[in-house]
Amino acid sequence: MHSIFPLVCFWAFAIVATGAALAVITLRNSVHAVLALVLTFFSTACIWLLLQAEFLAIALVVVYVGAVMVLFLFVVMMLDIKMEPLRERFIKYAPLGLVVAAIMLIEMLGIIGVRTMDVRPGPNPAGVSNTAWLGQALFTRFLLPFEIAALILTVGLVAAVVLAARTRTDKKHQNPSQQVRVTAAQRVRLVKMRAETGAETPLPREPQA
Amino acid sequence: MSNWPLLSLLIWIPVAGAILVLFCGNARPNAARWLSLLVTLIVLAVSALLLPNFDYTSGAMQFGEAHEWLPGIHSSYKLGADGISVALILLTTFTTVLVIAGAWEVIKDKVHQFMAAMLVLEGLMIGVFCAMDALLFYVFFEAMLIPMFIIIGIWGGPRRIYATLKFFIFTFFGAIFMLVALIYLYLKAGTFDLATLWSLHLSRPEQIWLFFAFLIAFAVKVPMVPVHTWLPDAHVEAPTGGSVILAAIMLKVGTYGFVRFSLPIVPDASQQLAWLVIALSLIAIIYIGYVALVQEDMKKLIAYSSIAHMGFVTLGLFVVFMLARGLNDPQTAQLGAQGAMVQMISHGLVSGAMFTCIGVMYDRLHTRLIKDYGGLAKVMPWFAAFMVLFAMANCGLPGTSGFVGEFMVILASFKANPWVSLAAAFTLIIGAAYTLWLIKRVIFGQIESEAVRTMPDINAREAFVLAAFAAAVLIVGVWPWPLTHLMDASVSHLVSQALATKVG
Amino acid sequence: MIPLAYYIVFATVLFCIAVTGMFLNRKNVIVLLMCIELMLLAVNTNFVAFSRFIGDPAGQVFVFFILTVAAAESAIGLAILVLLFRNRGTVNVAEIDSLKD
Amino acid sequence: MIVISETILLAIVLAPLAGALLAGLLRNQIGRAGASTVTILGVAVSCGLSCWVLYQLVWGGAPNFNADVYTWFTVGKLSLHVGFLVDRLTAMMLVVVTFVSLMVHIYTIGYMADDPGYQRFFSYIALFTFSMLMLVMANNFLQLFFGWEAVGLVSYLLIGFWFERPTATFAALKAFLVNRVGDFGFVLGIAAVLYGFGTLDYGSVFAQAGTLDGTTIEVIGGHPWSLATVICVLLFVGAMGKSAQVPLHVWLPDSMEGPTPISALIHAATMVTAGIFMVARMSPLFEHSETALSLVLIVGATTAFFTGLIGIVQNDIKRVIAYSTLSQLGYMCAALGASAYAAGVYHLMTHAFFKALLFLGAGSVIVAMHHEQDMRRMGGLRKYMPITYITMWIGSLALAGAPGFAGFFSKDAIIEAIGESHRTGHLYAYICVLAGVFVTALYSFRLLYMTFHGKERFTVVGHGQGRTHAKTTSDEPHHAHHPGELEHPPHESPWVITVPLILLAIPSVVIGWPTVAPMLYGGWFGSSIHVAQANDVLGELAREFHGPLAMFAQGFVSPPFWIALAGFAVATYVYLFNPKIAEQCERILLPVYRALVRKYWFDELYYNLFARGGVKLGRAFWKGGDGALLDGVMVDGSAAFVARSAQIVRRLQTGYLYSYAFAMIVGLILLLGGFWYWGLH
Repeated sequence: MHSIFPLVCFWAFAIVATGAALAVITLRNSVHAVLALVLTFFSTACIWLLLQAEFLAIALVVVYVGAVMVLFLFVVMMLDIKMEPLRERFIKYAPLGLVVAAIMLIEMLGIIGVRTMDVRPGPNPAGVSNTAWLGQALFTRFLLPFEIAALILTVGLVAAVVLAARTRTDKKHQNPSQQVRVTAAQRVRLVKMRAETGAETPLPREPQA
Repeated sequence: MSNWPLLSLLIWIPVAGAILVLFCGNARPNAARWLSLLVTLIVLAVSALLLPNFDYTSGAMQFGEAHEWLPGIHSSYKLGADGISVALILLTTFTTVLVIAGAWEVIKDKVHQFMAAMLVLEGLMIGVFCAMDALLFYVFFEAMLIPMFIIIGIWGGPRRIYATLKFFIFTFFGAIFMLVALIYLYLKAGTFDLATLWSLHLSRPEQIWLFFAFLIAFAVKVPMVPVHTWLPDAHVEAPTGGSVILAAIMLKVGTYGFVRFSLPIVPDASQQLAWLVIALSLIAIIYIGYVALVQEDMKKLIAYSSIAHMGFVTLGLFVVFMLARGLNDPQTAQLGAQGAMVQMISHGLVSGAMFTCIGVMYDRLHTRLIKDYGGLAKVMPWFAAFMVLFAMANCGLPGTSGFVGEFMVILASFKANPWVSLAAAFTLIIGAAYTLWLIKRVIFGQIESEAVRTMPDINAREAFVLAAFAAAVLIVGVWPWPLTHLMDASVSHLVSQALATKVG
Repeated sequence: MIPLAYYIVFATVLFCIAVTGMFLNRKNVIVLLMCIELMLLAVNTNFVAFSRFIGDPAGQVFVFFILTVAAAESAIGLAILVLLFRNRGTVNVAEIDSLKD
Repeated sequence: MIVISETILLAIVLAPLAGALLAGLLRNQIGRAGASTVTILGVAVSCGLSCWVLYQLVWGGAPNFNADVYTWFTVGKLSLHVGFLVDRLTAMMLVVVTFVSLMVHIYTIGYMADDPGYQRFFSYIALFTFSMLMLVMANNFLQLFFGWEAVGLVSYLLIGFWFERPTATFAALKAFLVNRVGDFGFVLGIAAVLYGFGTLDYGSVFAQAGTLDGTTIEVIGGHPWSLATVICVLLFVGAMGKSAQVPLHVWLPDSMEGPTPISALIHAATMVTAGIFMVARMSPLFEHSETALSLVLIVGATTAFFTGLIGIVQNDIKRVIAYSTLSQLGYMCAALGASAYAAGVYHLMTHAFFKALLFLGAGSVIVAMHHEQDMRRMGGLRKYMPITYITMWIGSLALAGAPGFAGFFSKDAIIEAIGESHRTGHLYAYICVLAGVFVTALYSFRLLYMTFHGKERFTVVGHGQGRTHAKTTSDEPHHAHHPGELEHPPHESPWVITVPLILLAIPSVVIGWPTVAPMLYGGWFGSSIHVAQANDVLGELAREFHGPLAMFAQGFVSPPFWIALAGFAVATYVYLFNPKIAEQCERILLPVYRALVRKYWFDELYYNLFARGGVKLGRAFWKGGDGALLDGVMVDGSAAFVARSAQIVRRLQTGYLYSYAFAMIVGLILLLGGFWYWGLH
């Protein structure tokens, strides 16, 4: 199907993604920015589909859009962040950022883009779906890194919980084991005091050291 | 029994013991104390086992052990000991027992950690003295800094942070040069095995570069003038046990490095630059002697005296070149080298004892300034007797160990050059001056302060530690033959290594 | 077939937008985090494209790992952010300079 | 024929050591009486055995003993031993040392009776006896040096025995350090011996001594020196320190801060003569160096005369005797320098007896005067303490060389030997020793007159004046009293003090008669002392010697006798009959008097030059070298440089997240630019 259709699709998604990305960095409202980011992810996932990377495209939508971006939204909504002071000097740094970005863009294009113009697509893995292709590599060659990745995710999960979890100091609770181990001496303290005498009695001198 | 890996046991028993001691926790200090004493006694017993199994007629490395360690860079866990190593290992195990006993009630805070650090340190120091692989040596050499750093940094005096930093940076700075030299040698020889490096052929310029790298590394450790200034600070801030270990054993690591690296690996450069080391040694003896004279802090005084005494060790080692090659007199050269070795052992005993004495005083009065004392002989007669004995050993009185090494070095260096001998013998005067002036102001005289008047004499534990030191000092002084016999073949081998030229 | 260069240029543009975003929103940690996500997306796009054109699954496997790490990273990043907000009451980066000392 | 066995020699040495250790380490267990008993027992055993050894050697025909006891160390082919060499010289020294030591031990029971450091004192003096015996019995230089330093150590401990007195501790330190200067030369001398002979054993060294002639050593490039001279001069420096010869004599007078018994034992009879003994022992070496012997002669003669002069102006009874000791040591030394070793050693022996007697007598006086040592507050004591008085007279006569007394035989022989010698400087030496005779007589009789004759210059205060009668301890002299006031009238000392005086007085009178013929002129010392044929002045004198009686008779017509008589006369006139003249002389000869009182300013010179100078130098090194240069510039300087440059660099570290991000981006741009420009190869 040497049609123009994939090219049209590419352009469409690329433009949407780029526009959404621009929206991410320019929108003042954080919630809107997150939503724009979601749009960017969606469009990019579609572009990945064009590259026949179905598994990753779906994973991006499910994991990122479904989980991470929701997390972002939660946080943004949960924290009552005043955006105004954060936006100050927005314009002041815009030229610098643009210049830097432009230089970088030119450099990158200069290095990679031009050279790859004539690269032909490699052979498609025959008769194997993208998911099976990826899975085969993942569970054979990359088994150990895969496990490590799993570990990293777990650590990230635990770390996030530990960091964000709050120990409440205002809460009162009992410790049964301490209650059981209490001794008599800890309950009552006997204090020896000198009997009260008349006000005239001078205090006894401290023994000279 | 002779098949046991004695050296490995010596290294790892203390380390394993340290872990056990750590399990005692902070709540049971007495358990930590007794356990670490037990461990050090076991190590002492094991090190004593070296003696019956040692072949006194051979100068070669004995008790050899070799295991794969880092095959990728041809470095192996290779151990071995000759007479010099065995003597130093015995010094280490002996001193550590006394340090543990000496620190008994003195260390009150985090006892288990202190004891564990001491035990780890013991293992690492023994490791240095028997490593037969250059990289292994380097690892032990550097790792040794960590427990010492901790000991000074946690249980030290008020300026301990400054002192530890200075100590660490100085020694680390020096060690880096050694690492560079070792890497160069590795590239050249393809292995870190010391025996291979000893027979490696090196051109003269190569040797000179390597010589300076080793010199910087070991001179800092010894320490030699002018890189000695870390020592007084470290000593002043260190707790008593730390000072004792530092003076008695860690300084020996530097001179031991000269024995194992500079002399055998770069003999030609050592020959060419022996004058430099000899000059620095003589400066150490005279200049540092004068500096020691005016110290107001007892620990600083003894620290400076340590530098002066270590000058004899480096002098004895490098005078070998003037004698063996310059005058073709290996017999006298051997006397010089043997003198250096005996001086190492002796200085370990004497300085350890002196620092212990100062510790005893410090525990009672919590000051190290000379002017706060005076008239101790009146209130602490037994202590005074010990202190005077060690002071005499410190100024090299015959009959104490301090005399033997100095005497041998002076005798040998006279043959090399009477003026060297003259300068070295100056220590007889200046050494006596600073030591006995200290004694005069601290032990003798009238009691000036009330605090001194109530100082109790040494208790049984302190008496045991000091008596053990005293016995060792006297035995080596009255009958050094066992010691020289132990090292004789090795020293002879060392001199022959220094004699062999590598420039083909 | 769409040439490789298209994808790469697209990724590059995306990356540069993210960089610009870091400059523009230098004080808002949330937007900074989002910019990082954008950068990773650009990188991932490159990986996928090259993997497809070379025919080696390693690139896509790598993307998989990057997604993993990025998810973990953003989770921890947001956790830190929450903590920061709770302690300081702000997410303004300009007020967070304790690293200086 | 009886052979002297090693066991006996070990017993001689170790008996005092055992006593010292018992008294020192178990002082609380064995108590005061126990301490004195064990040490005296040890020394008595030693003394008895020494006499037996001397007897066997001289009359029993036993051969000399020379063997190693054990190996000290072995290095390659060189091994050093601890061993004994016992010949007649050693045997004589053994008897002298142990006898005087025994007397002093007994005397100490009385002298130190009230001192709290009683056991310690006995431990020390027994230890000293051990060290001294090790020194004289050595058969090699190593052991000699061991004994040499060990006696120095005990001397240090004993001078500073009353460690609470600042003057005592100062004197102890001074004595040790000045001795160390001597040892500095001595140890180098030993090194030179090893250099020359390759061994430190007496036997081998002396056997090879002949090779010294013509052997040179280049100490300063291009100037070959005779090795014999280098060795001998260096060894003699050691002797100068130990035997207190000018200019290393300054420690001996100060050493009088110690208790009197040790002044007698160590600083008169034995230790200070170690240098003399050593040079005599080394005679086979010294005979090879004319230069060194000349030095010995001149130094000895100088010491003999000039230190004697100082004795005239001293008022402390012990110091007078101390200067007399210096002067007598000078005589011995001069005798050695004239190659009359036997005369030197002979004088050593006689001097040991009468000088110990004088010191112990002085101690007896001091005890009687309640630790008053100033002669200006004595006088007229003869009626209170007759035994001390008589024995002191005997000692003084012997010291002054009155014909017939022990000192006469030895001192006359020395003077004649120097007169006979032709060594460089002999004329100067001869004049010095002759003048010394006058000086000796002068200060000896001055001491006697000021102490025992004339008016009593003290008053007896007695009890009833409300002063508490504090128990007299030697530890704390009676500062509570005004000078010259005593609580009790002085009285004769107990028997433990007087018996040693009497026992020492006997040899001071008679020892010369039987011994002079064999020891001085009979070659009694045999192979112990070697004199080259050309230098043998005593051999010359022997031809004119016809027995002690003849020498006695001749003594009355020899110049020294008349000179001594002149000294006696002057002393008698000035100090007994007309004390005002002394004050007039002081005024007339003020500069001389001042120089004498100030001891020629040696102390001031040394103190300022070496002690203060050393401290100043040390401080300069410490503050300037270690503090400023090394720590200041190098250590802290480099640290400060790092800190300063870090100050500059840290401006980049704003702590803001975006700064770091910006830096990363800039880096990335640069990296990309580099890739683009240079390509990706």
